[in-house]
Amino acid sequence: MAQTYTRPDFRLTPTPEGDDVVFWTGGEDDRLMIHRCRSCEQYFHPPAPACFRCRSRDVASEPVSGRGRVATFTVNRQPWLPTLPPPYVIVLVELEEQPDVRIFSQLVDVDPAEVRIGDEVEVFFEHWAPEGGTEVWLPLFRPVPPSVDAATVSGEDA
Amino acid sequence: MAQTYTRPDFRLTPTPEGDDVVFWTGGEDDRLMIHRCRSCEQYFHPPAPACFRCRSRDVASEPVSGRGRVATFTVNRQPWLPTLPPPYVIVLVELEEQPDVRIFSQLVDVDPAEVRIGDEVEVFFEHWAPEGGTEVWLPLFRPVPPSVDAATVSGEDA
Amino acid sequence: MRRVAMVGAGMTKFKEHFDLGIKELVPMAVSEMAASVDKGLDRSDIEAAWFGELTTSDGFPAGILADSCGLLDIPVTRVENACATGNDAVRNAMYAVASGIVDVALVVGADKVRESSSRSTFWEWAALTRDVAWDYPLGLVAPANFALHAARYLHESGATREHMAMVAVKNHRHALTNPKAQLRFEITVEQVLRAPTVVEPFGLYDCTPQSDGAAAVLLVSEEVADRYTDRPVWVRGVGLGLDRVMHQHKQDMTSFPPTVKAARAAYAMAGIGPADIDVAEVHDCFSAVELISYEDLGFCDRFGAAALVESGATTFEGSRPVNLSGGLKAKGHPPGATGVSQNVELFEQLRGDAHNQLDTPTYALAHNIGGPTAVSAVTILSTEKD
Amino acid sequence: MRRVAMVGAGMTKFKEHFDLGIKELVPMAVSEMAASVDKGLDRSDIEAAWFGELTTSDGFPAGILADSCGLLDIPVTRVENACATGNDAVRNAMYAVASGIVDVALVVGADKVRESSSRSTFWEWAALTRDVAWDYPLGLVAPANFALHAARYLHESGATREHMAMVAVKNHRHALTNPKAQLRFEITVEQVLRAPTVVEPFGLYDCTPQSDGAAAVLLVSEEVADRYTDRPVWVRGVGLGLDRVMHQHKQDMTSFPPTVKAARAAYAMAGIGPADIDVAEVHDCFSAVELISYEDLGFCDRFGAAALVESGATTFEGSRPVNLSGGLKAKGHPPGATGVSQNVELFEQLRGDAHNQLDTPTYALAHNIGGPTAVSAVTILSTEKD
Ligand SMILES: [Zn+2]
Ligand SMILES: [Zn+2]
Repeated sequence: MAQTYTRPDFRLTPTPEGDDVVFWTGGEDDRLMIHRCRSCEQYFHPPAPACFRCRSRDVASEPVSGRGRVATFTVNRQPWLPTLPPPYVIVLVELEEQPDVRIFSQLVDVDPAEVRIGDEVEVFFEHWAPEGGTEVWLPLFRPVPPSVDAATVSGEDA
Repeated sequence: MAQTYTRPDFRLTPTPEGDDVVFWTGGEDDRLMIHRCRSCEQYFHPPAPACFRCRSRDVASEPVSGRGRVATFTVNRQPWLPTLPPPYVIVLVELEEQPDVRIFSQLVDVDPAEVRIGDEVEVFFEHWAPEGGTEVWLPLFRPVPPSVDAATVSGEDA
Repeated sequence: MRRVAMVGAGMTKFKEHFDLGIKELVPMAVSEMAASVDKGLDRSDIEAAWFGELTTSDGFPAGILADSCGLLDIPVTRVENACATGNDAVRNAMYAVASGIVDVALVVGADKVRESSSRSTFWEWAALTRDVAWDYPLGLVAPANFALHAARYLHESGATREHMAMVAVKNHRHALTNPKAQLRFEITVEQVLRAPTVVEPFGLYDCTPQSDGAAAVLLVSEEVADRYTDRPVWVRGVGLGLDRVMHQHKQDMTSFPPTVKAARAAYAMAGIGPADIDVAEVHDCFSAVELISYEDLGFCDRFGAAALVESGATTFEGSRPVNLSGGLKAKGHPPGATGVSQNVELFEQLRGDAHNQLDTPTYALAHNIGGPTAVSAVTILSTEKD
Repeated sequence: MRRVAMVGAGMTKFKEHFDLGIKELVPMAVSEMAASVDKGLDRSDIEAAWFGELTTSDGFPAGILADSCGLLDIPVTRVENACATGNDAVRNAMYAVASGIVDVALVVGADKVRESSSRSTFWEWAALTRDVAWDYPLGLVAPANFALHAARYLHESGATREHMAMVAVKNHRHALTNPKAQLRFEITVEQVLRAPTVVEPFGLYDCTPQSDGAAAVLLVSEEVADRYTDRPVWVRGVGLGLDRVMHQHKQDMTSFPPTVKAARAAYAMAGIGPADIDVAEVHDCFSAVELISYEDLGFCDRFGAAALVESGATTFEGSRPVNLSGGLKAKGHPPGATGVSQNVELFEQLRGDAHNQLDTPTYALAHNIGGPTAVSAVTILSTEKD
């Protein structure tokens, strides 16, 4: 059974600098922004001033579809982080555009017991404006199609 | 001219553990407690479970006179620590009982311009009971004789 | 290069030493090491030291070693390489002795996981390091890094949580006779599977405990080895391998390339292959990591680890026992000390003095992986000089 | 041991690189080093690397070097030894090449003093380390450690603040021609004496600035040196010395025993004495530290430093110039990079390529002290192989 995600009361949000800013703020326009090398044309993540494959510095962020698949996942059941009550699903998503580009995130709106490697997922953004901090839009993921049918779809996939 | 010391509004106080506790709390009974080795009979500081000279573990704190001399000193004039406004005198005191045993502290009740290496000083204690922290008695030093005559005495000494 | 012999080895018990700091643990390990030197060690013989310490909560590490051991007239280098710190300290000391510049080198590894680090302090600390900015906002805690690999490994290899449990059960059983081990009790596969989940697929018994401790070994040149013992152990191979730090850049989630690289280098230097290894200490911070490492070290084929552990080959009674000390899982894991302590265990095995003593092993291998999966160090020891 | 040659050296500008992190600075220094190799460097020749980094604000150091330079197939060891980190990284790499195991070794030093560390964060960080519990409650900040030594040194030696100022004036003047230096402007003794006091007896111009930067050198074995250059510089001596960490345990406040020990070891290995040194880079984090170090390195007798600096012997025009780069004082001081950058300066001097070029110097010495006065590293370079 899918579980409906409730936004937590607090998250430790990043204070993005330099190349990271576009990734953490792209959600303002509902876009998942991923760095791409204009020399070898490969995407890469996290953003950096140079392509880790060909060392080219001709790199910039581009919007991607925000869709992908579960490369791997884990369900955390320990209260490590005081403001994120367990259980929650930590997921490594491989991008539809280029599966060897992967993004860590949380997978929500899903029963942890029903997640499978290979499940289709899509991004959405959670807006945070911490006092004294930087405004960010955290990219989270949920199953495709979202909500109650997710468990069934991903079940077939496993 | 001597300056009269005013207790600051706040200090970062230590949270003593193990061998350190006696040093930071001896002031409750107005005693400067210094570790001594029962094997080689030498004092040493800071306290440790073994004598750094002979490695004996037969060590314990003993009260000392609290008197000594300025081994060296510096006047800090930069606001490094937000709660300790400059200028203040940082002193390394050599103990009357054994001059190669030295204690870092602050020298107060003195005009920074009048301090000299070799000046006689004596301990007093400043009590702190930080919220959620450990109660401690910080050993500070002032000239001998204390108060307004200190500058003159230390001046003769230089 | 000159041949390098290990002639002494010792360690503290691994446990939560609430009452002892690094400054107490380090000299305890050095004293144990000195006591193990057959013909005795005059400490003034020590010409240089390498100190593996991951965290620095107690101050300036090289100075702490010199101060606490009274070794103030020799150089001390701190080496840090995530959880591969201990075996990298051995590697650097080995180079110095092999060079002909140093005849007698001390290697110490130690860590103290301070109990005083409250959650709020941890958060402040975490906020200081940049890369975690990519992890914590979305709940990615350290054990989850390995859990993501393990989940994918189970998915691709066909291994199950039962195979992971067999590793934990085996290592707990091995630790029963080890007086230095932190967890000296037997567990069953059922207990492992029924234990509370930490981060899937890891239950409580799939994870190493939090430990404090120190370990020390003494390396000397071939010219002076017989001053110290008539039964030296030879440092035959050392290797260190790296991979991209970012998980997102790793190609294959079911193998750790740093281990493959480190092992390749160490085997090449030793002039042997994985089949020659009689006994090994393998990094098992999580049970699945031991399985993956069997494959990366060449102890079995790709995705052959489940069958290997099922066969019992890696138990004390098997053909190639792994983690006779109890491993990180049951012996404990103070990061800087772990690699050095693996060498302590193997030194004793190769000299016939170990608790789970094998019948005349010749080649032994120690392995770490860390960072969390960005660096690996491998050391190969042998009773044979060449 | 095999002879070890330095065949390449490069560095970034030292300054507050607000827009660049360690991951950008390290590859910049490595590229500069590679460009300095006379016959070119194929990066796949590099067999191992040593990375000197004091702080770790950017994550796992060995991984950062490998990742940012694309050096993923070689071992990387992080060495940390307080402000002696850079020269200790050179020392460890030198051992590896001397051993015969590594032919081509990269040494990188780098540090980035992050501007984001606000006071509150600093306090949290300070609270994590134990020894500071002895200092901060009573206002003992880091520069005060050296100030206490300097005050006692002036008291006993008869040197004055003017002598300290001469060091600062000299090093600022030397930096004028150094494109990598952070502070390229001349100052006068009067300006130094009139500048605001930081912590007595140090005024603003007696103190090194806060800097970011990276430096790199390439060490190769004598067998392969001529593949890279026909004019190698030889690493003739390395030494590291320690002292008790606690100031309270130091016997003499006017000398730094770690320097004496490190220099003795390096001179002995090189087979020379202080009188043979033609040019030196000496740790001048504070002006008085250069004076005390003249004595500890044997450049003059005890309490002879004031007369030495007064004579002009340590200026570019003098008989034994010190800190032709500008020193930490004017070139800057990113701790992990500092020692390696001293080697960069001396490599250029010995090859005739330096900005303040001397007339055919033969022996050069690099020196660090840190922790704050608990460890020193000394490296001796020469145009002469033996
Ligand atoms: Zn590219
Ligand atoms: Zn004693």
